[in-house]
Amino acid sequence: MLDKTGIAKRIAQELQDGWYVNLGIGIPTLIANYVPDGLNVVFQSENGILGMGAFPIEGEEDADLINAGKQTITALPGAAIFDSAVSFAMIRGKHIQLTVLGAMEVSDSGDIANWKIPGKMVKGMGGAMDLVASSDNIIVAMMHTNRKGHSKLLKQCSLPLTGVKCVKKIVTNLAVLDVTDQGFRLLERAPGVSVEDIQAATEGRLVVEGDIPEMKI
Amino acid sequence: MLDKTGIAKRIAQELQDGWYVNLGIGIPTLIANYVPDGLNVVFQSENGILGMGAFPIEGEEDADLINAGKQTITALPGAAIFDSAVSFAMIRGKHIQLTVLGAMEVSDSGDIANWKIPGKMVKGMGGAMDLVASSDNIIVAMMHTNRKGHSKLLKQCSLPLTGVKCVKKIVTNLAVLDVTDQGFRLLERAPGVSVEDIQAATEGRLVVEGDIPEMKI
Amino acid sequence: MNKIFNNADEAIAGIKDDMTLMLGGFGLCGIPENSIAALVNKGVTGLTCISNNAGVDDFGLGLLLQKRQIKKMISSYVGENDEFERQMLSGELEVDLIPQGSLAARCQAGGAGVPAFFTPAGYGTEVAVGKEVRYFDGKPHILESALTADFAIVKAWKGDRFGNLIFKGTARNFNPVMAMAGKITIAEVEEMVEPGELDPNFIHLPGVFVQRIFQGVNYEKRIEQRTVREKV
Amino acid sequence: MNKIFNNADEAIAGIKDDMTLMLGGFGLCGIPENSIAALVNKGVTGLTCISNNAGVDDFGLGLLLQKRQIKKMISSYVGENDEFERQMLSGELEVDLIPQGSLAARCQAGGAGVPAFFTPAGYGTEVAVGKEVRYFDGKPHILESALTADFAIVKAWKGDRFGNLIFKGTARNFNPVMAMAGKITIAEVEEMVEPGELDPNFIHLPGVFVQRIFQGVNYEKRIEQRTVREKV
Repeated sequence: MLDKTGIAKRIAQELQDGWYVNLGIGIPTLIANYVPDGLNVVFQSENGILGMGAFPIEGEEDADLINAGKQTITALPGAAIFDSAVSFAMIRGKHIQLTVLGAMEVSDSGDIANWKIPGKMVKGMGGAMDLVASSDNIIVAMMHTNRKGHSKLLKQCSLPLTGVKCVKKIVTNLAVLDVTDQGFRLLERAPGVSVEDIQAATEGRLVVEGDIPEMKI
Repeated sequence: MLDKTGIAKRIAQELQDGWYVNLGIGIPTLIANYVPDGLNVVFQSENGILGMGAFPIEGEEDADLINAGKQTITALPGAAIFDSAVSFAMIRGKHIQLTVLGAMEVSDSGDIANWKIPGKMVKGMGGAMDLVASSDNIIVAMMHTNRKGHSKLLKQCSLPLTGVKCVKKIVTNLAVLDVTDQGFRLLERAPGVSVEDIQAATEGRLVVEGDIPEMKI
Repeated sequence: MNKIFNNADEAIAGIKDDMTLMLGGFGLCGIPENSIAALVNKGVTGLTCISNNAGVDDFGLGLLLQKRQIKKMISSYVGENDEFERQMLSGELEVDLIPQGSLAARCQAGGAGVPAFFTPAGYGTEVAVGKEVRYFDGKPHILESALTADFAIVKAWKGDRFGNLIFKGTARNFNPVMAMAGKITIAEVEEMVEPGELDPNFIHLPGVFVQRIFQGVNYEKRIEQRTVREKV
Repeated sequence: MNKIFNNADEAIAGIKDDMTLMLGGFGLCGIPENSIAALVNKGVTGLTCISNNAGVDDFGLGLLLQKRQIKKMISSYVGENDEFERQMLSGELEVDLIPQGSLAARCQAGGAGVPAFFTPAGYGTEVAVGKEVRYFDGKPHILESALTADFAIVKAWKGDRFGNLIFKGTARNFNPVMAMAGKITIAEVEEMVEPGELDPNFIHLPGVFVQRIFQGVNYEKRIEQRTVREKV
C-alpha cells in the first residue's frame, strides 16, 4: 500500500520532458519533489505563474509570490507571470499537457466530484472545473477509499460533479487505473496489495485482464 | 466653406478634458493638431498605443513605433503599448470616449458606409466596424458631397454598410449636423454657406429649426 | 489628465449601499487593503462583491463580512473563513460560486464589450443549470455572460496619474481583468510615479481602464501559508 | 526545455501545402521577415494566411503572393498591394475580410479554448451574413467563432529557449494573440537571451504558447509611411 508520498512518486513517473503541468492542492503538490532526473517539466499555478520553483529560504518569503494554494514560492529562471485571464487561457486552450488533482469521488465513466458536499461547508471549485473540462490528460491522485472505508471509485458519483467524462487515469494508495469505455482498467497494484484487495475496494466496474504487475516506485 | 483643416479644427472643439480619442485615417488624423489649449486628451491608435505623440524628428523614426495609418509616430510620457486584443477590448468595451472617422456615405438614420465599393478594389474595413459598433460617440468627418457632386448624406446608404444607426454627429465642409430620429438636424453652417446650399447638398431628411448659426473656427 | 485622489476615503466616494463591486486579489495576495478599510469605515451595506476569494476572518473581505456589509459574494473559492461559513449556512449571505477561469473570462469579457461566450468549464455540473449548451467540435460548452461592476477596486505595485499600472509577481492575478470591467475603476498603488517613469512597453494595465488612483499606505500584505525550505 | 531552432528553414519544417498559417504583424511592423523568406524559399503553396494585412508588393506577405503561394487571405485590411488587387479581382485569390477587432478576438479565443463569442462589430453588414444574431441589453450582436492555425508565426524583440517573448513598441500588435492560437507556434526573435534575463514580471507572452524559437537575421524593418517633423 502507498502513502501520499508514494502516490506522488508514482505519478511523477508519468511526466514527460517538455511538459507543462498543473498540480492541484494536496497530494498533487508533492509530485514536484519527484521529477525524474534529466526531465524538464514546467509547473503552472493557476493564480498566474509558469516556472514555479521550490519554497523560499526562510526570511525570503515574498507576500507577492504565491501559488494557487496560497503558499509562498519562488520563481525559476525562465519563469513567467501573468494575470488570471491569461492563466486560464492556457488551461482552457489546452496548452498544459498534464493536470493532476485530488478527488472525493470518480465514476467509472471518468466523472469527477471534488468540490462540494451538500449540507456541509462548500469551499468552492476554484479552478478545478476549468481544469477538468479543458485538459486532455487528467490524472486523479487520491486514496482508494474514504475515511469510512467506502470506495471512491464508483459506478456513479453521488456528490455534485466537477466535470464529466474527463478523468483519464487514477493513482491511489492501492492501484493505478485507466478509465476506459468498459470502466476502470487495472494497470498496476501497489506493493503488497492483491487484485482481490483492489476489487473489494472498487465499487465501479473494474476490468482486470491478464497479470497485473506491481508498481515500481 | 471649410477645407479639410477647417473640418478638423471644428471637430477639435468637440473634445473634452480627459477624453480618450480614436482618430481615423485622413481628415480625422489632423484633429490632433488642434486640441484646445489646456485640454488633456489621449489619442489611441488601434494597432496598439495610447498616448500617441507627434511625428518623430527626422532621423529618429522607429520602424517599431507606428500608428494605424502605418505612419511613424512618437509616444508621449504616460503612453502605454498593448496588443491588438487589448486594443479592441478598450474600443469594444466603450473605454474610448470619442471616435472620429471618414465616410463615403451616411444615412439619415446614422448608418455609415466607408469600406467597400463593389466592383472596385476593396481595401477592407480595418478596425472601422469595431469602432462604429462600439462607440457611443461617433463623429464623421467628410466632404458633404462626393467628387461627382452627389450628396453623401443620404436617405439610405447605397454602398455596403460599415455599421447601422451609429453615427451621432457629422462635420462636413458645409455644416455641422446631428443624427436624430427625424433625420439630419442642422446645427451650424460653415462660413459663407447658406441653409439653402446645405439643403441642396443633402439628399437625406434634413431638419432645419430656427436660426442656424455660422460656425466659429 | 490627473486621476489622483488623496486617499482611500476620497477615492471610494460614490460607492453606495446595494452596489456591485469587483475586488482584485487572490487569497490575501494583491488585495486593495486601503480601499477595504475605507469601505468598512464608510459602512456601506448590501454589497454584492465579485472577488475570487472572500478573505480570512480578520483580513481582506472578511472585514466587510464581519460588519455584515456584504449581501452576496460571487467567488470561485471561499474556504478558510469561519464567519463566511456561518453566514452562508444561516442564509444571511448569498453565495454564487463560479469556476475560477470562467470568473476571469467573464470579467475580461465585461471589460471588452463581449456580452457572452462559450466555455467547456462547468458543463454537466450545477454551474451549467439554466445555461445554454452548444456543441463545438463534438464537445459540449455552456454560454457564460459578461460580468461588470459599479466599481472595480484593484491594487497595483506602481501607477501614474494617467492610471497606468504595473503589478508585482502573482499579486497581479485578477486585478487587471477586474480593472477593465468596472464602470468606475479605483486603483490603489504602493508607489505613485511620474508619467513616463513606467516604460510604455511594459505597462500591465493601460490607464484608459482606470478612473481613480491613489497612493496606499501601511500595506500589511499578510501571508496565508508561509511555506519555506531550509538554507542548505 | 529547449525550443531553439537554428534558423528559419529548420523552424518551418512541417509546414505543408494547403495548411492554414497565422502571421503576426500590422502592415510591415512586427512581421516575421525571416520565416516569410523561408516560406518563399520552401515553395509551399495553397496556403490560407490569417494576417491583419497582406504586405506590400515586394515585401511581407506580398512576397508569397508574388509566387502564388497563397490560396486565401483572412485579413482586415489589404490596401497598398497591386498584385493582391490583381489576384483578388481575377478570382485567383480568395479573400475573407473581417473586422480588425474581431480578428484579434477570434485569435485570442482560439488560443484560449473559447469556441465562440458575441460581438457587436459587423452587425447589419455583410460580415454578419449567415451568423447568429442575439440581443444583449437591447443591442444586437453577432456570434463569431474562434480561429486557430496549423502554424502561427510571430516576430518578437527578445526571447529565451523556454519560448518566453517580449515585443518592442507597436510591433507587438497581433503577435501575442496569434502565438496563442497556433497548434504549433514559431517565434523569430531579434535577440535570443538566457532564461532569467527576461524579468518574469514583464514577459509579454509566456513560453507555454511557443513551440519553436529561433534567432532571426538581417531584419530590414521597412517603414511604410515615413512621417517626420522638423527639429525646432
